[in-house]
Amino acid sequence: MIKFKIDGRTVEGKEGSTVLENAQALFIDIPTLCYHPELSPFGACRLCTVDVKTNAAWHLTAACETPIEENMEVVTNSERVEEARKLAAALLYRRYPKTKAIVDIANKLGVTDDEVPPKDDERECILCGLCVRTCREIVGVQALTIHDRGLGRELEQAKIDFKADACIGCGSCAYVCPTSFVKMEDYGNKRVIWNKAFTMAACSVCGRYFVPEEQLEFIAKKTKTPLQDLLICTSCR
Amino acid sequence: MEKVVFSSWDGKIFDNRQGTEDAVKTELPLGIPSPQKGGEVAAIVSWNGIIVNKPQADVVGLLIAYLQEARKLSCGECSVCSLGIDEALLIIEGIRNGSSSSAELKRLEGIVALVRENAKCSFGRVAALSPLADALEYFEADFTNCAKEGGDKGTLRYQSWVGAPCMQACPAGIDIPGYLELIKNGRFLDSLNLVRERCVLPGVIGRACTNPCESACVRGTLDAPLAIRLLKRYVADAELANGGGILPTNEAKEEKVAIVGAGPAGLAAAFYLRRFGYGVTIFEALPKAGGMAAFGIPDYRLPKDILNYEVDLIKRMGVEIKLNTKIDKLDWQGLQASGYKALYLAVGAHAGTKMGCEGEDTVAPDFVQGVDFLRELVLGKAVKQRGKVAIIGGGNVAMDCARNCLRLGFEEVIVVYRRSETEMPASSTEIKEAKEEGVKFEFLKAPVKIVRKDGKLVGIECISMELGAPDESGRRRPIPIKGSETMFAIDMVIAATGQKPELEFAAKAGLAISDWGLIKVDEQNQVTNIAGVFAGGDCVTGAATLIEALASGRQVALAIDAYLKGEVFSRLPDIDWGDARQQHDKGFVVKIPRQETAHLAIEERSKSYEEVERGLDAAAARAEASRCLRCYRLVVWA
Amino acid sequence: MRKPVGMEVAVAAAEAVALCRPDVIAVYPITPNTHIAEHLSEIVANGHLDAEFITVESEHSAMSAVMGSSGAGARSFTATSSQGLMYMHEVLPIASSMRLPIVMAIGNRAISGPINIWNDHSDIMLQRDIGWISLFVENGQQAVDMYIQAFKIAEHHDVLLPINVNMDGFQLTHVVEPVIFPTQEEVDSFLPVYKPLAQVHPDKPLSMGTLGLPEIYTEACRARDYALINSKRVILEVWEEWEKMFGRKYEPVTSYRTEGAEILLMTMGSMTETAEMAIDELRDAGRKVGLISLKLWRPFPFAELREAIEGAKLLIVTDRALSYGGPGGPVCAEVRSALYHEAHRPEIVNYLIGLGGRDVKVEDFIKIIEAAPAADKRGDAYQIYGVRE
Amino acid sequence: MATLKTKRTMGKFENFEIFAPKLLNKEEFFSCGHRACQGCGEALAIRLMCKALGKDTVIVNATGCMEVISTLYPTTAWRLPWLHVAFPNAAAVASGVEAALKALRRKGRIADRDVKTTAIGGDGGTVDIGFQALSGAMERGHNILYICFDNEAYMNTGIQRSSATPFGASTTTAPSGKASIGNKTWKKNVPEIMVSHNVPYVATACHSYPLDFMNKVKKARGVQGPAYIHCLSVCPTGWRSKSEEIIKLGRLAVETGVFPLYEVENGKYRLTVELPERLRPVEDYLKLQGRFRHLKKEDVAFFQERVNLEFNKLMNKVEHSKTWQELAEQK
Repeated sequence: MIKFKIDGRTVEGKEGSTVLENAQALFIDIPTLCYHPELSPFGACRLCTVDVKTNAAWHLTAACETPIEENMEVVTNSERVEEARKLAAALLYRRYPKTKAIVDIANKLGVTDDEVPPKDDERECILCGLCVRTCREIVGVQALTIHDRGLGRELEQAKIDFKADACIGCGSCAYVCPTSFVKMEDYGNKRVIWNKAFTMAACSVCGRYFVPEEQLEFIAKKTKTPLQDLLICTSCR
Repeated sequence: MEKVVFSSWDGKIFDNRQGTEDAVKTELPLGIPSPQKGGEVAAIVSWNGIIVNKPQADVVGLLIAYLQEARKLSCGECSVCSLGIDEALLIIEGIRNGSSSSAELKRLEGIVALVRENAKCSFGRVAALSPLADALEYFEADFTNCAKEGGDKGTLRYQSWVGAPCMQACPAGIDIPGYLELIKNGRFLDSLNLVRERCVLPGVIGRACTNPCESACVRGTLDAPLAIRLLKRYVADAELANGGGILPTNEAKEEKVAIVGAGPAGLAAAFYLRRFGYGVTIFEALPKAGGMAAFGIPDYRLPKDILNYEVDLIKRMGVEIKLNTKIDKLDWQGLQASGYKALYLAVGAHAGTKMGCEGEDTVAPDFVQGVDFLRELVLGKAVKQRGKVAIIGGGNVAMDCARNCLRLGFEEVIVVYRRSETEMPASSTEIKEAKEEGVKFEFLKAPVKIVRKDGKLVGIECISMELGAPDESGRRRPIPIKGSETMFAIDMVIAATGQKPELEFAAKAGLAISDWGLIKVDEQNQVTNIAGVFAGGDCVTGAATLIEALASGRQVALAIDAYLKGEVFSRLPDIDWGDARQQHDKGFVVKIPRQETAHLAIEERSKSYEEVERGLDAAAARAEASRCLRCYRLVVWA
Repeated sequence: MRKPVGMEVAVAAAEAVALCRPDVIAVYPITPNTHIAEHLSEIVANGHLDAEFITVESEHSAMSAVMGSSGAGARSFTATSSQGLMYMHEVLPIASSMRLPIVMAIGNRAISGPINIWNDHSDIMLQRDIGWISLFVENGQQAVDMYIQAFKIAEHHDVLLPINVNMDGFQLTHVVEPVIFPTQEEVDSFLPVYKPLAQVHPDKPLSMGTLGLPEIYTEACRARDYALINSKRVILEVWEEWEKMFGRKYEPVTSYRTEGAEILLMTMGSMTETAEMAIDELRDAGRKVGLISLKLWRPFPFAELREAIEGAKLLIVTDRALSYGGPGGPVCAEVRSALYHEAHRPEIVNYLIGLGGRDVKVEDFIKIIEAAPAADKRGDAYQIYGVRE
Repeated sequence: MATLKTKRTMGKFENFEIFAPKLLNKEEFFSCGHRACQGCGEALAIRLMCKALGKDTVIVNATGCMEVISTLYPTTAWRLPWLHVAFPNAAAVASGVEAALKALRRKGRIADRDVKTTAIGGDGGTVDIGFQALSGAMERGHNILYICFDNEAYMNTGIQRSSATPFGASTTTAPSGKASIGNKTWKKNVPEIMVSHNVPYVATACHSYPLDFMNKVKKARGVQGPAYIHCLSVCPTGWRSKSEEIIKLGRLAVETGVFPLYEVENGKYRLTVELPERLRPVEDYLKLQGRFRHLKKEDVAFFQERVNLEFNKLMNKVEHSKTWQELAEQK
């Protein structure tokens, strides 16, 4: 166990656990947008900002990706912290004024229209990276990546890259997407996601279309089970 | 040299806009860099401060330019950096074209502070908006004037420079943060292609590079530098594992270029020239392409199939490599007659240098030059000698010889070096591994005489040294101690004290040779005293590293391209942007241990030529790559 | 000495409750306690009291709601009468078993059939065995005082039991009386903010109201019984503290002109003051009579009762509820069993009076006292006064 | 039926086979070791509910199986604060808890956090004896979530008939016999009644669609005000079915249209679960349950007709209902 200070309280946390995990266990409310307990931290939204003191210097940092250290001091509720969160939220709000997830949290953090008159902008993907991490860490394929920018790679706006050939159509990204930017729709034996159409396999017992063929093949390969053994839906298993 | 009117370079404020400071002090104080030596630069806006040389310089315009460049570098992963830049742009452009008031500056201040304090990567923290902070403090007047005057000033023509500590340290200037980020995102092949922009032998370099980038890595000051070399190796191996790739070429041009020497410099030039569409023929004296990469670096460091694969890729681009064709007589007219419009000499430095000790002129199988020894091993010439072997020298060639000898089954392998271990030019890993494998070292000793008994070498007489004042190389000069001569009983001696090119053929052809025995070229465009004949690599620079050779190959390719297009080629000046490692406020950086890679068991090594260092796996590579702090730095000037 | 104000007692009770700063109030209207609910909601509506006022859809839900709020650690109050109290009955014993310090005002009223909205004690007497503390007030001032005391008693960590304070419907709730209010400061110092021993909250999760198998049910009953019996100690302490602060004395059993009395009259609730006038009249005529009144109904004050009847030859117990087919009134039944083992116990007669709002005047008490010596004194005998045969 | 087909397949939360469940909260608030029957659908549903609610929750439990099996003094299966008073009053107790938390938070006597009060009860405690308290609490607009775990009879007391018992089911108080087919009435549609209370969020759910159920609970938790979820919970004991078939039964209930899964958000009806193009015959569902064993062909036929009717009623609402906002803006 690691001893550290949070908002003046001296507490103990598991080695390797993050500031955010510990705060949540202590019911300390820290806003998050790109955080998911089952996924690796990403530090994208900067809304979980806290003030951390290690070796004598205070730094603002994202609680989600900051592991606790012995004798570390954490402040989650100072004016400086709240100001930083609010500013970050304001920037997001300016960019995504129509996205509910953003508007809600921005309002929660006290962002108002008169401070930041929202631009008229329909963009919905807020680049939280949840889908990317889910695709990689939970599903184990890499159909989604952040299309990175950098020297000589002039891309107007950062965006999510979809590798159609890698996608198995499981829909986990649609499930995890906080803004329902990632849409998945089933039409009978067709499923459409990221504008890629999948043919759904029918349950060999009840005939319900229950899963994309690609996904079955993927699982079959992964678990080394013959495909036909997987052709039974949860209702009929 | 410009007069400096204002500078906040390195956070040191120098403000002479009122003209109070006297002229003398205004001559580039505080080591302020100058992008164009002697050239006219109105102002510089950089991650490290603002420099104004001309009072009327359009600082606001430059700031906008800076932000426009910055937004390309911002990865967009964290909200504050990319959104912050865009917001800042909006505000400043607004002020510039009068659509928003200078009251907005208050909000800008907040954003600048937020991004610098809270961005995810160190580009955001250190570069993205940094000059704005200075601007808001010292150039508020300029903003308010803009606001007053209003109206668009029109876009301003500017130049920009992007670097990073690692990129600045890399002779080839590879976009290291760029390809690391691509690895992090699992885009391995994209990453490899990015590497190939500057480094055509990633598999080779990923193994045999001296990786100066790693010693410049900012993380080195926090926990441990990134394994940049191993990551390059990983993406190269990943392509190979995927069954290999192909290198793209452009539509063919009719001009042909001849290259002498299929070493790294030659291959690199061939690659770029071919990519520009030129026909390329390489003449190689030896039966294998690769130069020092093929004949200098043993298999346990660089398995030959890796080199062969990468040479093959270049061949498949349509580059013709004529092996076993030594150019004894350089016939430029003849080549031109057969359609070659330019010639590039990259013959390398394959001859050993003299040690300056008695009896080194008698060439015999028990006394050889390191480079020759290594070459002949590769050519499969058996080594009969056994017993004790002494290797003279402290460079990588010496290490290669020594470790080879162990594998050849010599009883004892001693490295004799005239300075102490700290001065050894060989890479530290080389020395470490050599020691692990059982190589013995004799420091502060220099051979004075090779002793023979009825023809057979029986030993060397060495004199002990002490270290004096540092010489021009910065290393402490060794001084012989009178009367300290001692005799070592030795069965074979390998001299590895340095290499030089063999340039008789060039001299005969009328090429200018320097006193150092190197080909003279114009440092701007690499052309020799004969028009159309270019030179580069070791034969121009003297024995250097692989990556330097690749870099020079690229430079020459660009120069030849310009020459064939009838343009004047002038390379971007290497601007000294100060200490590559300096990085202001790193912010809070989570310490993450460096991914370590496996090595062949020590007892196994002497038995075989199997590769000693193992590569990273995909997971480790991603984990390692995501340690990168992305220390991009940006400069714009006009 | 602060000046008394004239006020309807129900309203005064509401004012007193408001002085206690309850957090949650849930009341369902029923005559005659409606004025308490109405006035409290008015106080809340005017912003003079910061509390959640839940306008529940039934008495059952009223009691359920305050059990919920009390369980969550809030000072909780409700009020009802008669049928409403009967409707609550299901949950009342659960409140005491969960040790929830709820305060309930009861405007006592006869229970239906025939339907009758006027005053007697048949509603509370039917709730005798629910494990609550039960107090009776005799006038407006006592109402004001006892509601404030009630919270302090209930919330004491040695008690933590629900408590009902009984006021006779109409006879008390709807009459205007002079009352003196303590100041808010005085109440705040007498009754600090409620600190729950346990509360349902995520900060310290716990399960309240779990299932008790035969293995522990008996013990649970025993525990609750002890808690109720031991609460008397705290009640006496609180009354003592009150006397020190405000000079008004409260006892489980109050004796009025009982010195050397041979005949004792016993009353509960608003009738006590009428009875006092009867006693005065007879005493002035030189008769050896006295009055004892019961303020604490549960826990039953056995010791105090025995003390109070020392030396009396005849004890007349009045009851305002009838235990049909039983030994008469429930109060008398209690008194008889309390005195059964006393060596020198008075003879006991039981009079049932004032049922369903039937008026009882001074002369009625005199008549009873005159008739009592000749009345049937067997254990199961009782007289229903003024019944028209 | 083309339009219907598309309408029927607007599932966003459904059909995430295999992977999405890995994203669920690993923390357990309804711990193992309780005394529920083998294959108890209600216990499963409660476990999922707790995961979706998270730890900032107070549970108010009506008397019933769940209270009995999970809190034998001195043990408890609950890692959430839990309160049980009686059978008919879960909603009333919850309104008290909610009021208290509101007041104490306002007065700074508890942490300034949004703690959700959630009342749970079986069908008896909800649609019969607890109905008045439920109606009152919903009508008063307390910020509480009420979840009814409907196993379609008084299972705790031994499978007596409730007003949620389906037509034709044989129960101990409505047994089938020569003169009776068992329960003669059609299941009371309580979600519909809740909609009429103008509750901003009403939904039906089933433990056999865990993600759908949990997403609905999450959604309802977010509502500032009352919310109601009616969760069909298979009871193998009372339905006389196989313990290992509860998931299947839940799915069949949905796929046959006997218990369609939908949500009503601010008045707008929406199917949340992808249904087969043609509903499966109810017989598939009935034949797996002993309580329907005695039904004759014509009974099943009647059952089927009524299911079709009820389903069409629902689809009609799905197709034509508008949100209150939309209706407010309507000229």
